[in-house]
Amino acid sequence: MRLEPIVAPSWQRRLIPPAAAILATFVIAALLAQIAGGNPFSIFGLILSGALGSKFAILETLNRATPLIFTGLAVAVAFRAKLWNIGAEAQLYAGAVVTVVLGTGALALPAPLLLPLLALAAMVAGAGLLLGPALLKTRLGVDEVVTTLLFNFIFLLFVSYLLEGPLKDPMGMGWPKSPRLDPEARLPRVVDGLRLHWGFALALISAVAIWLINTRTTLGYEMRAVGQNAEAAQFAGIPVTKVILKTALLSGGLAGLAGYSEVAGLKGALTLDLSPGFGYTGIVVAMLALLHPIGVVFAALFVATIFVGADSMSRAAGVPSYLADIMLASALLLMVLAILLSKFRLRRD
Amino acid sequence: MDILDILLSASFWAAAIRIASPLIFATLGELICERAGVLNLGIEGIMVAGAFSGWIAVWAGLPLWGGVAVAMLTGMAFGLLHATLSVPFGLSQHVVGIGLTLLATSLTFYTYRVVLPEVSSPPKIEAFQPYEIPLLADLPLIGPALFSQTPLTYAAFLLAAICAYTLYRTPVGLAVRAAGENPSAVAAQGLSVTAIRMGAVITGSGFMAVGGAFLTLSAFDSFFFDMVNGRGWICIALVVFGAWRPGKAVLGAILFAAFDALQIRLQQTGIGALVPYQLFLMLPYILSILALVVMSRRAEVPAALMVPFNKGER
Amino acid sequence: MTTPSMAQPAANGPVLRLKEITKRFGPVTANEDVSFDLFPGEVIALLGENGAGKTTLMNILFGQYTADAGEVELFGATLPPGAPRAALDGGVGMVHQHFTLADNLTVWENITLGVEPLFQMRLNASAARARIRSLSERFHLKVDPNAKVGRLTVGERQRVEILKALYRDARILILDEPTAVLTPQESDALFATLREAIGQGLSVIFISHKLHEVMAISDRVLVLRHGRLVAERRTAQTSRDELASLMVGADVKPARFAPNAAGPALLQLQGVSTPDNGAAPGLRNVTLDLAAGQITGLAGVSGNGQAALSDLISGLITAQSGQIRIHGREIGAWSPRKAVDAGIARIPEDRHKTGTIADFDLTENAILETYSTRFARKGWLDWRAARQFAKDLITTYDVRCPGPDTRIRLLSGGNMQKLILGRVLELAPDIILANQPVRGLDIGAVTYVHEQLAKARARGAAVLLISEDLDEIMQLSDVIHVISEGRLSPGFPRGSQQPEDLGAWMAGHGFDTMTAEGPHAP
Amino acid sequence: ADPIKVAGIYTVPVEQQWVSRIHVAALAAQERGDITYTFSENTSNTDYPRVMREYAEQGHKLIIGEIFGVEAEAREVAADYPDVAFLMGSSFKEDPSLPNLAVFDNYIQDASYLSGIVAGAMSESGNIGMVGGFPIPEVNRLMHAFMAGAREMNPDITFQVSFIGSWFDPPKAKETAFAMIENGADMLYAERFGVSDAAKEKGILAIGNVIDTQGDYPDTVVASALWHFEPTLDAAIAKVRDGSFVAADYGTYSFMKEGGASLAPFGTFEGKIPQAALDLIASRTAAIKDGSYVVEINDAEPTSS
Ligand SMILES: Nc1ncnc2c1ncn2[C@@H]1O[C@H](COP(=O)(O)OP(=O)(O)OP(=O)(O)O)[C@@H](O)[C@H]1O
Ligand SMILES: Nc1ncnc2c1ncn2[C@@H]1O[C@H](COP(=O)(O)OP(=O)(O)OP(=O)(O)O)[C@@H](O)[C@H]1O
Ligand SMILES: [Mg+2]
Ligand SMILES: [Mg+2]
Repeated sequence: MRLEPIVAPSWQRRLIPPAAAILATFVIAALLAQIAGGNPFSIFGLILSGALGSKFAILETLNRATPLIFTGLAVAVAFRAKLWNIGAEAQLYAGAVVTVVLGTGALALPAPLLLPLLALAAMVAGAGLLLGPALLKTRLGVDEVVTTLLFNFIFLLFVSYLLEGPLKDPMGMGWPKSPRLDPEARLPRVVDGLRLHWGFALALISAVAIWLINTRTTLGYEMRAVGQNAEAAQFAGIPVTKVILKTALLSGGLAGLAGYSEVAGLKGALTLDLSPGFGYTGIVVAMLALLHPIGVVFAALFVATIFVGADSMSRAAGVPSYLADIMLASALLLMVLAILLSKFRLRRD
Repeated sequence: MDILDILLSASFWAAAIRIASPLIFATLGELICERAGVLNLGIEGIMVAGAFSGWIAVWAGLPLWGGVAVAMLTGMAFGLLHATLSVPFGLSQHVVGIGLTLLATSLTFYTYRVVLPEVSSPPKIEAFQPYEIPLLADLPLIGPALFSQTPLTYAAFLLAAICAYTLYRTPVGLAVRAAGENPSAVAAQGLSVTAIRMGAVITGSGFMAVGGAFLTLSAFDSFFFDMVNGRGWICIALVVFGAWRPGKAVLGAILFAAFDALQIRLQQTGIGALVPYQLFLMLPYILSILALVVMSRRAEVPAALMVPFNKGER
Repeated sequence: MTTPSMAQPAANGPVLRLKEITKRFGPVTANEDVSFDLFPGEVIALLGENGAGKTTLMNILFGQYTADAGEVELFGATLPPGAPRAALDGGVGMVHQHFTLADNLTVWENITLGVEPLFQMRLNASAARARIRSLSERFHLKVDPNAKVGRLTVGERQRVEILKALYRDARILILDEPTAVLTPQESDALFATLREAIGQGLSVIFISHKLHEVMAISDRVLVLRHGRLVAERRTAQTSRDELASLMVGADVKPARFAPNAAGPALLQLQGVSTPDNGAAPGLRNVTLDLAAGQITGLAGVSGNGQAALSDLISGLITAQSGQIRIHGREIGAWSPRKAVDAGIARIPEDRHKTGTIADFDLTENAILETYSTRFARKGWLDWRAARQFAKDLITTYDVRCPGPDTRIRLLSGGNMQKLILGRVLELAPDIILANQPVRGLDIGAVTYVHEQLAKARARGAAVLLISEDLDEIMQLSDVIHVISEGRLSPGFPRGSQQPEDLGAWMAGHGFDTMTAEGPHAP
Repeated sequence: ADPIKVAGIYTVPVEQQWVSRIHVAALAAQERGDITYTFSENTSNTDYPRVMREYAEQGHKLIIGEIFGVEAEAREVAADYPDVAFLMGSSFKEDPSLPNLAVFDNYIQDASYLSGIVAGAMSESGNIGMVGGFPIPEVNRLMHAFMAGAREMNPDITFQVSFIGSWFDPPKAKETAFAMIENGADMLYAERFGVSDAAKEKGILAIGNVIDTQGDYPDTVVASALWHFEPTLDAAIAKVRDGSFVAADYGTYSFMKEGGASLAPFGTFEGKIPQAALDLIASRTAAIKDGSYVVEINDAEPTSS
């Protein structure tokens, strides 16, 4: 058996596998709901209304997509250059830490100055955190999958130390939590009273910017060349090491922005559970998007819709809320398979 | 107690071996997958599933070894899923692995909650008890450290020996190594790369699940959410640390576990009061990275790791 | 297609029979209705341009591809399609065009892989090694069974590939361009081995672009063009010229080189040494002038410092000692980028690994060296100009492809090479480094590349041609140097040396009598 | 009356000791027919405000949970649903301008203090090991009270304190406990699952926390400081029912005098505890209940001594 690329896939070929993947996800969810005593037939409607059924639901879905767009972009940028950054989680926290450090009074500036400055600082922090593994890779040949993965643990422990030590909110009654950001350091909300904030817009802008970098700039070209064939890139005169380091800075910076957006936009303070695995989910988002920056936006929205919808469904249907994660995982796996099948056909050989 | 006292005590090394045991199983499992060319990031989830399935099987009445078998089979089932997606379909091993971890974990939690909806503290089973190997257990220092462990720990070391032997001394081991080095070489010799890689991933996933089951059947006697607690990710580092060799990987696991055992003990020493506890918890990870820096220059990465093989591709 | 009269007596029935094989890859028809027989002890040469479908046909016969139509018969029995195992068990051994060896495994591991049933308790390594040793001796294929394949020279790897087949008692051996990467000496050794094996009853299918080899070893020649079998000749009754025109479908004339006056030295190495790279020696106190309007040929057995010289000029490595001058000016910091900027055109040895990026399209590959200088302003790429550049190259250099948006991996080697050639020659470079520029190319493509080099020489460029093919060197070069163990011989003007003389230098003779001042004819 | 619709939102699985007390109390109230109860567990703090809203929108009248990590956001949600009562675990106090959000916490330092007396009396080596998850106030204050109690019986007692950085890693908690036993501890304070197991295996004693685990370790767990969420929840239900639910600190319902905390029956250890300890416990219990003795609430991170 082997896979053969389809030269010009028909629209059926493009649409049917993804549709089937979504359908299959729902069937799996329905079966599991039935086992847990829920009503399998109500599932579909509950998910839809949970994720998209009201203004609140839609905004919540966008909200959940926001950090995923950032981390998805971070991963997509790195993976394109074959820099296996598994550490977006830690870089996210690095961005968050810096946002909190500078946004709680250290810089007394008006919002229009402070916000961009904080974003920049968060990017620098995230970038800095990936620079270490990138240097270890380029200088000493240390596998970055492992270093970035381990950095996640190390940095989270560091954050835990900060939150119980220097960054602990003196007014927080002892709970490991940072002080709240100054009002000037908060990203405004898009709609009053609902949680969606301008971090979402920043995410969209970032996606477009990355798309432009990828397609229009020499850096985008270099990153892709290094990813596809570093030896040929080196021979042609592309500064491979520099490109890898630049990629690391860009990738880490984007992940840092995720932390900034979550703190300045959503939470207003840093806790140890700021991210429920956004860094890891970002990998899936990026791959689902085939590393395409605009695709990342849609993939993040897809992931957020499934999660928010399924989570809300599990409550409405009275089944254990872990069903949401099951649906998310099934949807992801089936969807990457579907994307493949819409481009390749299986041939017996 | 100062560090020297700690390092010279049998109980410290016994703890290190105990802590290392689940890591050894799972690291060997990951190693087999990677040797065949597949990075299995599903390890964390597979360990969760193994921890749960082995435990629930024993709780439902199976003997302990039956629980180990059930865990192994569960792991193999998830391995089959991983292998199917990542080998013949050649999907990104990162996505499949992370997706599988999410799937296995959430499916496990869901099943747990459906099976045991009302308990507020999970039931306990009669777990593996330490078994002193006659004569050997009486040796000074290494007797209590090595030979007074539970049978599942002995199994871990036995498995390491079997893996090393199989990889280096049998035809199938050669085929697995070759599949990770150059799949075209395997195909040109009339073997099926797909079959070899799938076989390796399925087997390796089985071992990972046993590593998870160690936590519920030997290290502890019941199942909790999140109890695998990142151990799977550690094993991925250990494979690299061990330069893809079973012997070195086992040593790496013991070393990591020793640091863990050490930090637990250091927290009680004089410096324990001065240094934030997070620093101790970081210690094993930081030392892993340092060790990697030292080791990685010589390590030979399987050349076809993460490279899908699609015959007839050009 | 096969006319019985030309094949061997039917009494001695064919060992292999291909019947009406057709194979398509999407829109490409790689093989169409190909049939032929192979008889015991016979050597068939399969000829054809790049992309004619030779490799595809062999892959079908070996079971790695499945034919869309037709079947393969081995010793009278039909082979199940798509099963290399069945072909191997049936006695077919194949040496692939691209080696199928695992670098990190040892020679004996590569050879025994998959021979014995997978699930058994023990791999009998010592028996395997003993058998490999005895085979090596019998067929004069010297190689250490315990060596890691990654450490072997190309020639040694080739031997391992052949040993793989012999180890399984192959009765039919397929060799897909076995000599493309071999030195002439290694090729000769290979032919000796083959004759040995043929004498012991082996049948051979031999694919090569080198017609003298075909003439030397084969009994019968089959010519493929665009996937079809277009001609068949008994080797004894044909000539190189006829075969060449059969392949290309037109007459082929080798490139001509009128004498050309030497200009000033554009690139000068003065006492340059470079470090060794593993087993490959670096340069040892090398002094070399590349003069304008001249092709300087570098002859030598591979692995004698050619890589070091080429890497040095390419900018990949820097000199330990000595001076390098370009246009009389000493170079400063040195890198591939600097080399490009200094106007050096570099045609790398390996077009797949270093010359191109397989998944990039032609446009992207065309601007690989100049994207930042010619096609970008302040970091923004001008894709329109880039695409136009690629289009121009495609027309000027006759790159046969669907268009500038095609991924380059889909191109044949010859066309890939033409794009690389165009990419660097379009910049009208003064200095050209051509490292094995025609390796694996068919006659038509070879002629084309040679003509381009001749043109560059005519307009005054200094060309360094590195090749292991002495014929090519002697045909093209105005001045010839020989390299051996990192040392460089004096430059010999065209026609001053016989091949035997150069061969002696290549074997390392004569270097000791050289004076320290530099090259003088002995 | 119709049962009140109650929803619980927890950031950890309901097996976690602390949350399990809330969960159990709610299940009991449901059993009685006072409420209907549904819950979400393992809800990340990122999702917490959304889940609060969803439950509020679905018409739940009382929402219980823990907002330690999302204080500000949770209060914002509560402000949007003035008709829904929120009873939330929180380190902060109630806010009169937000009348529908009341707070509670596990103020069972009284019971912990008493259990410390038992531990101090029963430890022969004068070396007590304490294994915690994270040094948060909810853990710290109980540890301090426990230590104070133990010192009452033996002023020279030493404590080993470790945090394992996880709520759910019983094997790790167990290893940590083993290390403390090696280091001389003969009594363990079992803040986490896994600690009592180590004590049991090594044949030493342990003190339970929040839940009573003597059933599982009859020869190991001497006493446990229990948290009873029932008084807190029942008070809230009653107020929701008669419409008088207002911002308040329900933390006091966890005090011993309100029945929110107690020392578990000694059970298998009945008769094995020194009389001096029993006497002190009796007198202190009475003093605590009548308010003449107040156990100090100390939220700082405890360290080994
Ligand atoms: N020949 C070309 N002409 C114009 N633009 C090109 C050309 N080749 C590449 N590019 C640009 O380079 C970008 C990067 O290539 P790649 O194929 O990865 O693109 P992409 O935009 O990420 O993906 P997609 O092709 O699916 O849109 C292309 O999107 C395109 O904008
Ligand atoms: N796997 C494949 N997928 C798509 N096209 C292919 C594949 N393999 C071969 N082709 C196409 O089939 C044709 C025949 O290729 P083949 O490799 O058989 O040529 P060849 O005669 O061996 O050439 P060369 O002399 O360069 O080795 C070419 O056009 C090639 O591009
Ligand atoms: Mg494109
Ligand atoms: Mg070919």
